[in-house]
Amino acid sequence: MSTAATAPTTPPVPVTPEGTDERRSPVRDALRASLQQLFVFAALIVVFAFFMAFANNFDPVVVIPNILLQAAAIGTMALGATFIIATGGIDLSVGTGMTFCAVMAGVFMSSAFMNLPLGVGLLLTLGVGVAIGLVNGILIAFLDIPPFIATLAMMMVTRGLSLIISGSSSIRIENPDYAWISNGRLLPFLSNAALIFILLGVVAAVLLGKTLLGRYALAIGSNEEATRLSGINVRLWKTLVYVTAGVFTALGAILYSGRFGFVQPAEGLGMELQVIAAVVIGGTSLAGGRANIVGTMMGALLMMTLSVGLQMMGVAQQWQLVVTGVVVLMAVYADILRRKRAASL
Amino acid sequence: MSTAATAPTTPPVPVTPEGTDERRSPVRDALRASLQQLFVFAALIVVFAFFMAFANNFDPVVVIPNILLQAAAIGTMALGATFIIATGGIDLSVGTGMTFCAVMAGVFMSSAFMNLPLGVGLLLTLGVGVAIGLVNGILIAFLDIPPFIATLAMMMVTRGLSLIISGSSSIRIENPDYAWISNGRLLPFLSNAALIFILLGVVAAVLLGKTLLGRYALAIGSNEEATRLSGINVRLWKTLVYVTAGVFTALGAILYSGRFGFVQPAEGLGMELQVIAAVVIGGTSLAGGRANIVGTMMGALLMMTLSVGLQMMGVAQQWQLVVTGVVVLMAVYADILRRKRAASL
Amino acid sequence: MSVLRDGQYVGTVATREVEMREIISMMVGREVSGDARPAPHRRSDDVALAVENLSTRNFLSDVSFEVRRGEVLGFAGLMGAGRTEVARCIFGADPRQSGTIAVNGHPVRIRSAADAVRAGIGYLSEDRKRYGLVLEHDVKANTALAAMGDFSTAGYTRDAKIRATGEEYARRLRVKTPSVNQLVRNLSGGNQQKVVIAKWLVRDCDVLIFDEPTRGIDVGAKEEIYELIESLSAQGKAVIVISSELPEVLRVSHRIAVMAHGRITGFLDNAEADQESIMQLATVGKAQLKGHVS
Amino acid sequence: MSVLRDGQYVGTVATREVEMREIISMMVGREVSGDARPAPHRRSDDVALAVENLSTRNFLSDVSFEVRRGEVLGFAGLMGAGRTEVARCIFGADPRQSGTIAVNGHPVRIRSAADAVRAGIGYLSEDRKRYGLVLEHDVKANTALAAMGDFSTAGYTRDAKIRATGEEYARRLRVKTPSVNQLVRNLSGGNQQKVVIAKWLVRDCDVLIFDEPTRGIDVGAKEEIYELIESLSAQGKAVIVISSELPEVLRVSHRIAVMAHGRITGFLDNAEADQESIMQLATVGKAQLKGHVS
Amino acid sequence: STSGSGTTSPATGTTPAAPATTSTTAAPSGDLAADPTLPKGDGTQTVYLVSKGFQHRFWQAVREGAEQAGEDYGYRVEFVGPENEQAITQQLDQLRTALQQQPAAIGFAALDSGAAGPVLEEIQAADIPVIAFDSGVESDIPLTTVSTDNRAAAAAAAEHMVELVGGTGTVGLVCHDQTSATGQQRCEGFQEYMAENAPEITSLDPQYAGEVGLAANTARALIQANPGMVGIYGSNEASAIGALQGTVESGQDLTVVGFDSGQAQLDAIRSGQEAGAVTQSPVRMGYLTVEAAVRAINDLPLDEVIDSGYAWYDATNIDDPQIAANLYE
Ligand SMILES: Nc1ncnc2c1ncn2[C@@H]1O[C@H](COP(=O)(O)OP(=O)(O)OP(=O)(O)O)[C@@H](O)[C@H]1O
Ligand SMILES: Nc1ncnc2c1ncn2[C@@H]1O[C@H](COP(=O)(O)OP(=O)(O)OP(=O)(O)O)[C@@H](O)[C@H]1O
Ligand SMILES: [Mg+2]
Ligand SMILES: [Mg+2]
Repeated sequence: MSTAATAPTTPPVPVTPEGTDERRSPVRDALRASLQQLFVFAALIVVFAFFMAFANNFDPVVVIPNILLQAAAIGTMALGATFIIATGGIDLSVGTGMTFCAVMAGVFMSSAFMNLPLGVGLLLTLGVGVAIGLVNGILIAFLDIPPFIATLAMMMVTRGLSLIISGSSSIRIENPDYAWISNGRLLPFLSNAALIFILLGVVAAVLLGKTLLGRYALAIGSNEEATRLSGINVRLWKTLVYVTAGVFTALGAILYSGRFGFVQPAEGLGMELQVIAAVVIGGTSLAGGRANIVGTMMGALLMMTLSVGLQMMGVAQQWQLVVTGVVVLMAVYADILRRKRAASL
Repeated sequence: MSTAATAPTTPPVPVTPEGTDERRSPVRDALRASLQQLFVFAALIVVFAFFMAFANNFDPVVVIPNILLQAAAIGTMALGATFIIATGGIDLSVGTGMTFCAVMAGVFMSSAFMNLPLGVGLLLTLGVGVAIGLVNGILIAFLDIPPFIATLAMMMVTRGLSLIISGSSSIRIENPDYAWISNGRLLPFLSNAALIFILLGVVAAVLLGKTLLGRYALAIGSNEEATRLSGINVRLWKTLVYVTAGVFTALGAILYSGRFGFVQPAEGLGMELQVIAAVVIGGTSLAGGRANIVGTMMGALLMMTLSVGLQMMGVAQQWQLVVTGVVVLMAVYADILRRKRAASL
Repeated sequence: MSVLRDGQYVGTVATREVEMREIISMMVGREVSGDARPAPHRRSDDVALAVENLSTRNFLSDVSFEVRRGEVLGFAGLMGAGRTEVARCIFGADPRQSGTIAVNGHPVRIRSAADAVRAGIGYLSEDRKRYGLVLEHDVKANTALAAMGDFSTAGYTRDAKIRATGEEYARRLRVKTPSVNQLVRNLSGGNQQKVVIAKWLVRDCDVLIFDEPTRGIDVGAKEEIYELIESLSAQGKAVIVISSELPEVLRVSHRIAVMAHGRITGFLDNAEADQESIMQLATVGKAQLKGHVS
Repeated sequence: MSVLRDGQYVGTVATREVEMREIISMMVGREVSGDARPAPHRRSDDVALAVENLSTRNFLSDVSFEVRRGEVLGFAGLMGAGRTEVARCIFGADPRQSGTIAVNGHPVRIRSAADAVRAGIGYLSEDRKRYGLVLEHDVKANTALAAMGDFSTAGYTRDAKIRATGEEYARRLRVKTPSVNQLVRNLSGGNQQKVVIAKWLVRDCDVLIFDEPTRGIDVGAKEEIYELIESLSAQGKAVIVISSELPEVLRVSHRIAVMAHGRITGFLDNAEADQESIMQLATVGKAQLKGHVS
Repeated sequence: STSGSGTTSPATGTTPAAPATTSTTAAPSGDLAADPTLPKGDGTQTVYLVSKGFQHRFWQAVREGAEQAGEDYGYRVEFVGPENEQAITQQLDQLRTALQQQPAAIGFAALDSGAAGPVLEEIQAADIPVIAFDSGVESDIPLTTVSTDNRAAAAAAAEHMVELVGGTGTVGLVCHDQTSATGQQRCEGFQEYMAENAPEITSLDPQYAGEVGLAANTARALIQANPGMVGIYGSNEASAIGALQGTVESGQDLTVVGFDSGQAQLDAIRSGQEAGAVTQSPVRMGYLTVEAAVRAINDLPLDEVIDSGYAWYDATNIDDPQIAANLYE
């Protein structure tokens, strides 16, 4: 019930909002939110339908689980990046940071290195993600270095460290249980990686919508100064946001390297742009203050569907770049248009 | 004379500022500005001195012109990017856009393609830069697409087009006059590329400090809404800023490809980060509203000095990444500290 | 009680014997008028701004009024009545759904603030930090911002002229600043407001809209701003003053438009207006407006 | 003249016969006091906030004062006198160079707003859009923002409680909003201010600092806010009210501190204070302050 | 499990590079004729090639050869490659997508010899034959490997370098990639040859730069830091061109030896600025890969390794038709 302000039992009030306002706003808000998600969703459907019509053997039964599997790692990283972008920040180190976590996973679990048991290795890998997030967070929240610069530096550092630690060669993680995390099938039709991605999406949605972390992240992104002046320890919460993103990065690394049981230390550069594109296509604002987890997942799937579908259509890769660029633009622009229209309704 | 408010001839005023304020501020402002430039400069000196002490044959007479030559193309692109960042925008397409301009320069001037005369070819190349800037500008200023996304899409599109147009092969521009633009020596001790870079720095400094373009760019970066509500056509001026940056990108492309007489269509990705790092190290704020052309030039030189010096010291390239990341952080952090201290003085 | 101006002795009066107005007079150095009304209006027949049937999608409806040259039109109303929205619509800062605007008798198409400024309209927002000033620029740059075209030749800015103009207006408006090179961020609120005013004076608009011009400004500075508005209208400019302070509206306006619920509920001449009559119009219920104004 | 409340007829009075105060009374539905002074202060001996020798690097110098439980301390001064800066320093929003702060007799180390809030201090900024509100969040989220700890269990937010509290305070403060799900951006200025007040009421601070609480707010809403301040002090809270409106300062404060040039130039009890005596202290010249206050 | 057993295993590189003294195994262009004994397809089936890239002319040349073979043998040819030579997972995703299209055969140029195991098993399970090309795969699923012996080719470059500089001095290496097998082999092959056959020559630690600008800057730094340098080697087109430019800018007269071709390199070699380079036979590699695929589709026997050849070329033999057929502009 949203009638507090108009309840007849309240003491007399100079001017009261009238019925139309009352009816209009909550409905409009909900509609607006769903339209926004719907839009990426609609784009996904359109793109999918297009490929079903024009690409070779684009059989949904085969392709959908495949797309989910392939999008799992980047999508997971994008979930974490959504929190950072919600605060108005950015993470350029997400791709190389992922590789660094994967290299460390290799160091922990590969028989050529420490050969630790799976559980320990996974925990330590998550710890590496936490460490990356912590460093980013401290640089940004406590030393006031702009996120773009802090994470740019982190990108270079993690890339360098990956190469140094691995000796520039790829590392094999032979443990079949490690591979099972991604490639096994708890469900008959979905690989575990896809399943984990979906579950992590639920976790992220709860974190964003129903916890202090999410609320503060959005408040900081909307108006950092007002949030600070409400007595909230902005530095602390911002750091926690980066740490959270670091955990998602480590999870992404596990899904990514688990799929093939190996780690290539030079990979990861450029992935940050795909991650950010997925988040933004999903309706999260780069200016901060507005975020959408379902949208991020859809965004990651849209990017991956494009890549798989264009390849299956036999489109030359040069053209795939052009098409992807144009689709990203159209998706973001459509979202902007929709929001403008909603605002002037 | 800054005494307007206190001049004894003015009509009586309730309370007048007293002498200390009078003396303090202009001096402080000037000092602050110069300290800021001085800082990158100081960092450059320190780094340089370090390499002179520890790197093999780091002979300034040879190395300085070399660093200037090598920094010329990226530095030129950074000059243009400074304007964009001054408005609070960003340009991720600067690297691939540069390559695209270079590929088009090849198409215009290579004997294998159109084989146009030098003058025409150069003009058309600048035209390509203008076109890239125009598209970026329209997407950002008129369609309200966030700069990060618009230029990310542009990055993909220009990269794809470079590969398509060149057929993925490198293009040779045989014209010796074209090579002379970069490699010739009007001055005995400096290659033309270095000379052009310095001259373009002067042009950029004038544009930023003494023209409507620069003033409006900074005003937009400080407070876009207030600028708009002062009756300034923000969309138009923003577009002009991107067009200006596009011209600098094309100039960078000419310097870059002229140096080798050769264009490789797959290059350029990742360069945008170096460009942005140079601008930010130079004291320009990513938040917009504050820019420093001399700083940008110093920033580009600092990055290049690091790369040359570390290589000459025989530092492994993995470690070069780490060291560069740390230096970028330190440079930006020192600048932040200095500004904080200045603000609380 | 001793009255001092800038630390200098101006006069002594026995406390409790003096009226507030006298103290202020001594402070600002000349006679001021406390509950004064504006100088009688030499009614001009030239309509400087004519607004007809202005509506927005979800709030304003059918707002029509005119302001003549040399006239000050006050806008009164309770909070949320829509006065700011009227101003922003006229100025092209908010989209309007319908309505026509004419300046000096010529209809103008205003779709952006740039259009409005070109048509000769200036708007001093109620939120100066957000919408009025470039806080990181200095006093002279802010003063010149709306008229940069006049301060440049072929795109090249003439800094000496910008500086001279900045100093002239800082002096005329008594902006308390160590120099025109001071960043506006470092000025106090009232002085910031004066810089915004200077910006529009430099631009020399025909129609000036002041939205809450004295919000957060002390009594001495308020009086200065009232006098400035008076002198602007005396120069033949059309001025609109939006204010939530009834005494202020009465102090400066020749005519007063009162708004409620996004509509104009009535016009009052200053002579017939008082706080009561304004309040009556400002509190018209929405139900009545939907039917007919009683 | 008919007076209507929410479009409903409340009463008729002959225009010109009524006093402003009566109209407002009819509007807000109860008796209000126009030039009234605050209810006499039941002087408590518990010092809620004690500030000593507060200085900042370049402006404030040696600001010392105390506020007792149940007391309203007004801060008057001309623009740029430094009142906002005092408040921001106490609140940890601006760095201070020296000075000690004690809350309820215990010295507290305040280096950030979080410290201040933890110590039981709340600050309502003069610039609510910039410093007071998260405009893109709704009414209930803003209302709960400063006390989110109380609305969550192990980091998990209790939305029903947030909603109920938002509705309770929207009702108590008479926030005009269609629902507590409305984005604060869409409220008018006065209602936004009420949301800021609600935020600090929910947090239940011992010391509340109101900086220009009625800036840009109409006369009816002003009176509501004055009454609110009165009731807060009646509940035993210590309240500081910074205002540039002398009648407002006199209306709400038990005691008044007057500032000029970054210093406190004097304290006045409400009984002995009037606009003249405040102005005298507010206009003390800087030269005298540097030597000794005459 | 390694596919290579003999001396030419490109995948494992366990055998030292055979000092290819004559160093010319380049195939004549006329060799690219269809084997008439092979049954032709009906043009409906696809041979799917997943290469290491699409943005370099080298891969375009491979594609051309493959398409020519496709035409000759009646197969459609699809050709894809990842964004860059570090994008291994992207390549594996492309391989998986290729599998979903159910082609008749798949050609695969692995960026990482060890990474593709799981996908290859899926492909094997789907009964699709796999042909490795360019570099080998640590798996016995590929029926054969069509490749250049990069170690031997790099050794050929080293051999000519030694000859050109007179057997003494310091030589620098600008290698195009640090992490790929090809990149490593082209560096190691050069270094190993030097270590074994040229005791008087100091070869510096390799520097990595796969883009022209970087390579030029790297070369300059090398030259500046090591005054005694006599020669410099670039391990692909961009590295070679960059090394050459760096040399020119340093004003030194060094012997530059490169790899692959490209207009700029051809011009430099013609004019004598660059001493010479080793070329692979990309067109031939593509052709042979598809040919091997056709054999596999028809269950015909295949050699374990198919050498696509390489050749040293310089100003003297650059227009030799057998060489010219493998050069691209
Ligand atoms: N009851 C209401 N509920 C929601 N929004 C309202 C209500 N009343 C007004 N508004 C909003 O307030 C805006 C109009 O306020 P505006 O700022 O123009 O008024 P104002 O007269 O300037 O008042 P203020 O004193 O608050 O500045 C409109 O955008 C309208 O949507
Ligand atoms: N004459 C002056 N010149 C420059 N800055 C001044 C001057 N007077 C005050 N200030 C600045 O103004 C600030 C103090 O203003 P503050 O906002 O605290 O005052 P206030 O009493 O709240 O006035 P206001 O009515 O403007 O809000 C200080 O930061 C000080 O640096
Ligand atoms: Mg208003
Ligand atoms: Mg204040």
